[in-house]
Amino acid sequence: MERPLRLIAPDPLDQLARTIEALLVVASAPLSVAELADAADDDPERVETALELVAERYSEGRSGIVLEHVAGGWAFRAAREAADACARLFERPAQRNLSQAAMETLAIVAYLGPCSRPDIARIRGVAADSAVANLVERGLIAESGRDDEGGAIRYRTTPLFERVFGLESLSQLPRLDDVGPDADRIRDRLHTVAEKRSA
Amino acid sequence: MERPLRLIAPDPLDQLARTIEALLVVASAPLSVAELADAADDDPERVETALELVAERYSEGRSGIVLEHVAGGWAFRAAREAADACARLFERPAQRNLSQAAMETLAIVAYLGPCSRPDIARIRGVAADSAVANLVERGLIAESGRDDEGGAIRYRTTPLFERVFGLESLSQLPRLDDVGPDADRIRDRLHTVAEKRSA
Amino acid sequence: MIVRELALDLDAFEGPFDLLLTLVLKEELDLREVDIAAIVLAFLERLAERDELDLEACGEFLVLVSALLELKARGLFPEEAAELAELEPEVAAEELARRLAEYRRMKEAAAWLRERLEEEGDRFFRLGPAPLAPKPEVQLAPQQPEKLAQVIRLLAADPPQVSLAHMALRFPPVSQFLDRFRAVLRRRSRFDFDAEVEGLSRVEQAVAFLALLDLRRSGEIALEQAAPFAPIRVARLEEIRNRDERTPSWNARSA
Repeated sequence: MERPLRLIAPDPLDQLARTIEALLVVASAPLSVAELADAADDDPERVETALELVAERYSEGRSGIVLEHVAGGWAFRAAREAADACARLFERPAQRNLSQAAMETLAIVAYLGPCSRPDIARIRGVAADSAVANLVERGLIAESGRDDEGGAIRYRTTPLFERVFGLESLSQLPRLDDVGPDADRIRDRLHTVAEKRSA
Repeated sequence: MERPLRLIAPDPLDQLARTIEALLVVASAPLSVAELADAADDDPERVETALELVAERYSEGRSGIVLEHVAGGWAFRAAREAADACARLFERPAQRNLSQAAMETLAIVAYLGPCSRPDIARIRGVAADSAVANLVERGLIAESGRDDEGGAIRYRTTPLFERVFGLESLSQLPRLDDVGPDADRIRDRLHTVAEKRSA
Repeated sequence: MIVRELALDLDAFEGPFDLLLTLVLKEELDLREVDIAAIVLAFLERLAERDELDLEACGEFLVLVSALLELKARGLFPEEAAELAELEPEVAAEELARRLAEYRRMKEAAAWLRERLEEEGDRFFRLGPAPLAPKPEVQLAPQQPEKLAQVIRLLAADPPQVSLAHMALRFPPVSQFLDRFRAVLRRRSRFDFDAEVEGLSRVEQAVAFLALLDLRRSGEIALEQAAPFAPIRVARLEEIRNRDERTPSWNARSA
């Protein structure tokens, strides 16, 4: 059968394919055909056809980027030939140091016993939310009941903390007699300084 | 000096380029040449050459994925022509809606390097606490130790700041010395007045 | 409100506030010929057009205007014992010039950043891990417990006494004047603003005036001024509306 002569080119599918590439490289999760069509402001059928183009372009052996159809939709992944390189990229050597914010938060919780985020913020002079979340995620501190007064969640150090710092128990922490003889006095001292600093 | 005869062809650059593509498509942040070379287990010079190949392949107009040199490393982003489609699917990043106060605070931190909230307040003439908290939450600035003297927390800009603003590094910020000579002149003028006054 | 875009129409100058500052800095405009009161009026007019008191803009404006006033006062009255009297004149001059220039540079930097952000608005990239990337586990190297003690010692170290004596521009909080005026109004139904702030520094007077505007906006007071530059009379609004004792809700709001 003879195909009709086309004088006008159709909307170039290639441009739609490029738009899909752009969407997939920005996405944090796989994208469905419906999502791609909505974002590209185009027909789902045309998106399916363009996806075939993209899949061909981004396939094993042709590119380091490979288009993959997974449960939630479509996503880019690394080619299998680059598996070793990717493994090296993600197997990072052990981190040497904690950030200043994390270190201060950890020291406060270790020396003063269970503290809430407001307690820590009061001593540090700045909100402690992200430092606390970070330390919880690393397993160095954990929730330990609630404040008697405000009901805020309190945190204590974990056995992992003791292992990382080479301590058998918290009683082995270096003494701070120059700051205060016990946790309560140290806390008072830190509060006094924090107030002076913010004044 | 005569070069030794090579009987075995070197690893084709194209394969290294594919490995770089794979690394960049899974990376969470821009990767430096050193990081790419470590992961690909190859020479930094060869990585630089391969990056040129990748940059050519992933450039505006040719692909929906674009390679860019940003925040001290290399990263993929969406092509500009797909910005409308991206805007329909992804929320406008919070980093892009900044108040005037936040913008000035960001400028001070970017130009003056690590500085504390009192430093910022001194220059802006208003308290900087909420602007600083806001920028920290958006990940554009981060804590960077404490002041040697006052003990106030100091802040610096993050790699995300460079990425959002499309800067290869902070050295790309324009110089602000236009006002410099004028400042000297004002200073001289004020000195003259001061001398008259104390005479 | 963007203070530097404030449109000015003065005898000596017409254009945005920003340009005026530039010309003054470059000595292309003689500050002695600039009517600073007119700048303040222009600002207050713009402020009055809005429903809310823009404290951000007020702070910024105060910094700039008090710096201009300082410069002008020094030019006009080199003998005058200004509020910087207790400072070494060179120190004050140095500080003032440095701050003016620094603030101005940072405004420019902020403007550049904003422009840049707009240009880069169509650059989209992924934040965070890729959908199908492996999740890396970061392990922490062994740490020295002594570091914990050091951190606490740093937090427990006395901060040095920060001297503000070198600061030419100091801003008392607006709330201080809100409290003060409310206290006066509890005793008297009317008072004279000029008499009340007499003896205060210019900056304090400016902040006191902001407090006055805030009280008017919240409907607590009425302001009267017979003519420009005539004394400002402040009257308790409740007093005008009804001569009875204040209601408890009024007390609560003014507390």
